[in-house]
Amino acid sequence: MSDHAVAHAADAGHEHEEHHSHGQLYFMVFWVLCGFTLMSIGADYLQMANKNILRAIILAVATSKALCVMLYFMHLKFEGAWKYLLLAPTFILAATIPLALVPDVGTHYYTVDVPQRYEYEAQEAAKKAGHAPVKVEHH
Amino acid sequence: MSTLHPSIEHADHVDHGGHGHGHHELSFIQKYVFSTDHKVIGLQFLFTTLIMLMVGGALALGVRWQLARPWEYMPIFGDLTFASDGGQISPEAYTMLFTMHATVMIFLVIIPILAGAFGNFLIPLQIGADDMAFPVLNMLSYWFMWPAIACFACALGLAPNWLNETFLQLGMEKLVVRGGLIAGAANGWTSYPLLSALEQASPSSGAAQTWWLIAVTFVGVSSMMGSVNYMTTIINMRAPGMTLFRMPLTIWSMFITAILQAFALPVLTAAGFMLVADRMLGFCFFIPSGVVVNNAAPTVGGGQPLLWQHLFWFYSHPAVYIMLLPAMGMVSDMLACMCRKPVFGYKPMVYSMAAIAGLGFIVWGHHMFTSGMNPALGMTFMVATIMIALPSAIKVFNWIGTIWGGRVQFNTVMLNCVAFVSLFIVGGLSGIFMAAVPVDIYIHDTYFIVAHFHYVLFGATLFGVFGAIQFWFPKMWGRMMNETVGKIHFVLTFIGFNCTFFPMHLLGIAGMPRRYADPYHFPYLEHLLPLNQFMTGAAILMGFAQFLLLGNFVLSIFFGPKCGRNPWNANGLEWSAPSPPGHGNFDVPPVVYHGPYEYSSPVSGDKDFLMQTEYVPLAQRKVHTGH
Amino acid sequence: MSHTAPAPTLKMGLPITNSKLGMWLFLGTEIMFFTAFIGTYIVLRMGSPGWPTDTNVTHIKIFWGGLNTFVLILSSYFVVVSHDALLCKQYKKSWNFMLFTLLLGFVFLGIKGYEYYGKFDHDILPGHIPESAEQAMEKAISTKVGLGAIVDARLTAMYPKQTKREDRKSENDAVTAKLKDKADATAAEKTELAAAEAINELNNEYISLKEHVRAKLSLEVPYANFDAIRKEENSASKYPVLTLEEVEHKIHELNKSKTVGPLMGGMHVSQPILYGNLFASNYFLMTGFHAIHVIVGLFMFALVLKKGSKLCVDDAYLIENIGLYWHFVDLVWIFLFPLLYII
Amino acid sequence: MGKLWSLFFVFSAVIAVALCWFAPDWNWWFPGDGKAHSTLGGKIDDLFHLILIIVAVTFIGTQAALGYVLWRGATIKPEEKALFSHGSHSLEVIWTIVPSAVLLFIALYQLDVWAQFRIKGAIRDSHGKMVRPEPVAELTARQFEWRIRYPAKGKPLQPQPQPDDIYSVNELHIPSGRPVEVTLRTDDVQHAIFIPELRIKQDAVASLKIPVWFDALENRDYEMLCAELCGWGHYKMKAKVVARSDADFDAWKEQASAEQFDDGFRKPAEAK
Ligand code: HEA
Ligand code: HEA
Ligand code: CUA
Ligand SMILES: [Cu+2]
Repeated sequence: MSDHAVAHAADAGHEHEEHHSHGQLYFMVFWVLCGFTLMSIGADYLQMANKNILRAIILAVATSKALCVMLYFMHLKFEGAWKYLLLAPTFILAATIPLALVPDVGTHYYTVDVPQRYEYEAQEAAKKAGHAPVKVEHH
Repeated sequence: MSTLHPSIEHADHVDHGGHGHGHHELSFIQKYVFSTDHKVIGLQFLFTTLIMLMVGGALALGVRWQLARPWEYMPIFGDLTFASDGGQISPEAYTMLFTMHATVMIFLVIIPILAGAFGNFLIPLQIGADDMAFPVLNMLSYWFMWPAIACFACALGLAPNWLNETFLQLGMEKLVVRGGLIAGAANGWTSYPLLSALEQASPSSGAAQTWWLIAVTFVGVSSMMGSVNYMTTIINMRAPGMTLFRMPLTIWSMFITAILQAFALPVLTAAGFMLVADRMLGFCFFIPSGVVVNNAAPTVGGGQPLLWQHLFWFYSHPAVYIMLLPAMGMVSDMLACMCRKPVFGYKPMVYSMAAIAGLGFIVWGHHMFTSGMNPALGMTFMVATIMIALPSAIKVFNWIGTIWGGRVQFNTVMLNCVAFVSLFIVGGLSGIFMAAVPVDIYIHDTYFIVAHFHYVLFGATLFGVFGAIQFWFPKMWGRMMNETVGKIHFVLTFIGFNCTFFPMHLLGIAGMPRRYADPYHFPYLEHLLPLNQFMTGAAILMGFAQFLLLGNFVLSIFFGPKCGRNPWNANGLEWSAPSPPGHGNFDVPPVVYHGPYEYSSPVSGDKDFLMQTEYVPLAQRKVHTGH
Repeated sequence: MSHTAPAPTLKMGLPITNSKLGMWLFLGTEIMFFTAFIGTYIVLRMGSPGWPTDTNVTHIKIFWGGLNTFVLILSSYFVVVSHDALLCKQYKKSWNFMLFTLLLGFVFLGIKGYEYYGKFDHDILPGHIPESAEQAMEKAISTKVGLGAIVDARLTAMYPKQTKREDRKSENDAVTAKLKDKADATAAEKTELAAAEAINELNNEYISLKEHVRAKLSLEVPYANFDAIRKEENSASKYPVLTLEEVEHKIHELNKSKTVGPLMGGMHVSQPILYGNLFASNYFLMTGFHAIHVIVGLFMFALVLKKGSKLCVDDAYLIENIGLYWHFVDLVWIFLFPLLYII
Repeated sequence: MGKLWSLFFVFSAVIAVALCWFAPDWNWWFPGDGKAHSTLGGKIDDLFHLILIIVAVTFIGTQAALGYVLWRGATIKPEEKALFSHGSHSLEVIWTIVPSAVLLFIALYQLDVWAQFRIKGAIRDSHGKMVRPEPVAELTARQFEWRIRYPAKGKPLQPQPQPDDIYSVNELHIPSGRPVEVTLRTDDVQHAIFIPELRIKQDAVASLKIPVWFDALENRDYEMLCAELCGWGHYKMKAKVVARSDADFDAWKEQASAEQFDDGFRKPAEAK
């Protein structure tokens, strides 16, 4: 309805007259994304000793992938400044939740009193005492 | 939003106005039931929520009765619902009563009456659009309320037999509500796990609690559709000349509310799904292992109960501002009109609403000061909470500034608005006590809290709504409401309200805990019984006063004196449309030339108002150089 | 009102269509929705020392997850190609690529289903996972999923008429007694006898194992001695304790056994997984809601495909918005994959 | 008419203030004798009164201003138009800065009390010295009662139950006059201890052990209730805190231990 009218008017000029295909660009982005995916799987196969480095790498790769998708496939690269107004608050809020939860749920100020904790401590103690870690059979 | 650059468009507004999108004959159903017209949807919301106000109020009177005459026979209500117990409320039933009272009031009255009813009715009219951006979505957002209401009915224990039978046959026993009305959801409107996560912990709630959660999800979907719609409409469909800082404060408040809703509500919806999964499917987000309830086997799990509180309040604190901001906006509009004076400090008003919204997202922890939260986190939340009083203070001072020097019209609208300001101050100031963590340690979960939130929710918001109903009624129906009845209603409600809720502060200081079916068997609370009885009397008075509102509303629709387009001599765009506006709203597409509050402007000559659509020639404008 | 020529007026707001703006705002709400899930997962995992990361334990299949990532990326690419083609007025191409996207969506769901099947098969389900050796032993004898359930199921299959377990058991005893004494048993009766005896044997094994688990006494201590042991003081400390390996070994033996083996249905003992239930809860909730979003996306594609040859430039807005939604679904997966499968 | 309405609003504010003024006399104020019976409780009361003063001034000020502007609006001359003003920049600045100073003061002023309650693990006594509380008991809430575990006389409290531990139900015994620490647990859903006269409140959360610090200044019984909705019986989790001198506390422990380990053959008195 009025949507279309507005749309035609708003987009008149750049999309409707003569559209230049972005096919090439999209194809490139596609390959980059595939490369990133392989990278994250590859990183896992490296069996890195330091888990944190692995995590950092993999999350960095995921973020780059997300950026590629957003910038090119979702056309954010070509949009006006409104994208910042919309996305910046969203991401700030989205980051708030896990960040605010870390001091309370991710870590614990008070002693945690659950069976898992005692189980975990027993396992760690067993590991320290030189027992072979409990072998888990794969069915 | 400096990025908004107007571009030239071949508008076809003219085609829409009055032509009804080419549909010439709409059937009754299309016109009044499944209508996509924002005004009809707004009124549907209004009627629904007013009925729900009665339901919520009746439940509240049940609560009050128990507090005045614990364990005694309860007239009418008791016969109807607790006949098997001799008309006497059981502790389960008491718990259910306040849980469902709060649920109905919050999810089915305050939120939908503000955003749903007034948001729908006013947004397109005040920004000069012919309808919402997505009319069908708008209709859906209303109709999603009904599954929510139906689920809440099940949560009240009112599941019909055929439904129970169906679920039994489907093997979904966890959805079968057993035990009738007294078996409603009874875990508080906050539904903290583990009480709400383990069925054995709250046996009377059973499936009702699950229905409660499902209902909240429906409300969430409904509000989410509404808020996306409002934001799009306000951003993109303003009439020519309606720049952001020419928008009425009502629109600003609706816009900010929509933002709050859009970004806070999904979190509650997500948390609701998690809790439903915990209850029904053996998930364990909120259930730690090794919990023994009622001598049942220990739970397996690994989750954390505090997680729910965080997720819940991440929504529900912003939600209290969702329940307030629209009323703030509407009151600003009404005050300006009734004082014949521009709003004092328009931009500070806008900025402080934005600040309230922004800060509102980072204070949720103040509901959890005693919950075993990390104390360092408590400190940050406390500072943020206290600072949120600042934008509220700015608003209060600006309202007073608006009245100052005005030519005040003491009609029902004005009285309700003044009550709004006055009572919001009381409610807000009691918030300062609670925001101070050490004091909250003592005050938390006492009637002081109950006093606080009734002052802000009822005292502020509902009085604002009463004013708004009276103010925009002419636009809804083309008739006026009765002034005398309106004033009587106001006085009775105002007195009844204060007598009911002000003493609650004292009860709280005296250490009376909330959510107690019978506080009086603690010796130190015994002497509070007479005060409670007085409060109950006042609550009943106030409850019956609402019939005046209802009568005035319904009768005026048919018999009120007819009025023209602009009975209040107000400035907003909505007053340039016919009363009631036809499909498509405006007969002439409005063009906006000034802000909405140019009352008593020197350039307007003899009149004391200047409509937003009224063009003032340059020469005349130069007379006054102020604005 | 008159139909004058539309006069040029100011368009307020953003230079994008309402539907696109609405879609972006909707995606904002979706971001918050998934943030609640993902944030929950991150903090719960941080707060749970001993979280299972071994893919052998959790039955996480990195390969299939990676493949699914590829499938979604490819489908995302096809959506943009479809949109691009439409703008270039190559309608047939556009339609085709939409179809490919739809098919890839199905492929994604298929792989997801396969992964879910593996989880169900190994009973990696919330609320089902033992977290300590004791719980694992309890589960091995439970009447819902363990040996008890197997005995019950066999008994029920044989004596469907009786409604109570005890009745079935005594019926079984009666049948055994009757057929045992019968000299001239037919072949059918002989197999019936064998079956009844097998169940009986299994039941005895079950009871013995159950009592061992309850008493926490090693299988080396014969069940027959239990009554005597119970009368002793401080009996617990004198006898060896039952271990999970023993139970496993026992079940293994039963599986091998000629008589009761066939009845066992290949039952195996679940290994304890610390925080396994929480892991499974998070896994299913996040991937489940993602899958629901995928299904919604498929409906949208179907909507476009239904237009068939009527597809035209005006539908570019529709495809663009559907594309935005689909890319968002892809984005969620881009984060779920490393978070759930790799880290 | 307008003047009457202005008075109506002013009048209701006056009643509210009067009610609060007289409330302590009518016993609608803090419970018991109105004083906090613990050191930190006294700090809470001080803070409460400080905020009360600030809030009262704000309340009276704003309500008076509201009454005044209404009165003026009612008495405006018939030929006069309303004041045409869009606001005042300097006023905005003033009423932003002044409240923010007041609010910031409140926010910072109370941090220390909060820290003593939850973070520092010590309470400042009347001489300004920080005193570490002594762990005396483990309090386990369940639907709908309190179970309390104490170490045997002369022994420290252990995290895990010991054979010689002493138990009581719905009666928390503590030594008076010095800070004690009680570990809070729950067997099932969330509960909260609330001891009004000591101004203590803390939730018990499943999966957590939460220490609570307080002292009782007098030798007497205090009421204790549950302040977190925990099911239908929430209102009846009635208990008491028995605060006694060290000697009496020890005596109670001995007696309770004797009763508890009484094997039925000897009278409790002999068991000693
Ligand atoms: C519309 C709803 C609404 C609004 C607007 C507010 C506003 C505020 N609320 Fe309230 N609140 C609720 C609804 C609301 N609240 C509800 C429903 C609950 C209970 C939920 C439950 O547990 O069931 C609750 C509970 C609640 C708590 C938790 C208490 C507890 O459970 O222990 C706290 C604690 O900090 C709090 C604080 C505040 C504060 C600081 C404000 C501030 O925004 C107020 C700011 C306003 C003013 C301060 C007045 C105006 C200012 C001046 C006149 C000038 C200057 C003032 C000074 C210098 C002091 N609220
Ligand atoms: C917008 C929100 C809102 C509103 C308007 C109200 C309105 C009222 N509330 Fe509300 N209340 C809450 C939100 C609200 N409440 C919340 C969130 C809680 C917390 C719950 C929890 O702890 O989980 C609560 C809790 C609560 C309690 C505490 C219960 C407890 O902790 O044990 C009490 C006790 O007095 C109470 C009383 C009242 C009364 C008397 C009214 C009156 O104002 C109602 C007046 C009546 C009407 C406006 C309608 C008129 C009705 C009729 C005309 C019908 C008459 C019918 C018959 C007589 C059969 N409420
Ligand atoms: Cu225990 Cu409330
Ligand atoms: Cu809050």
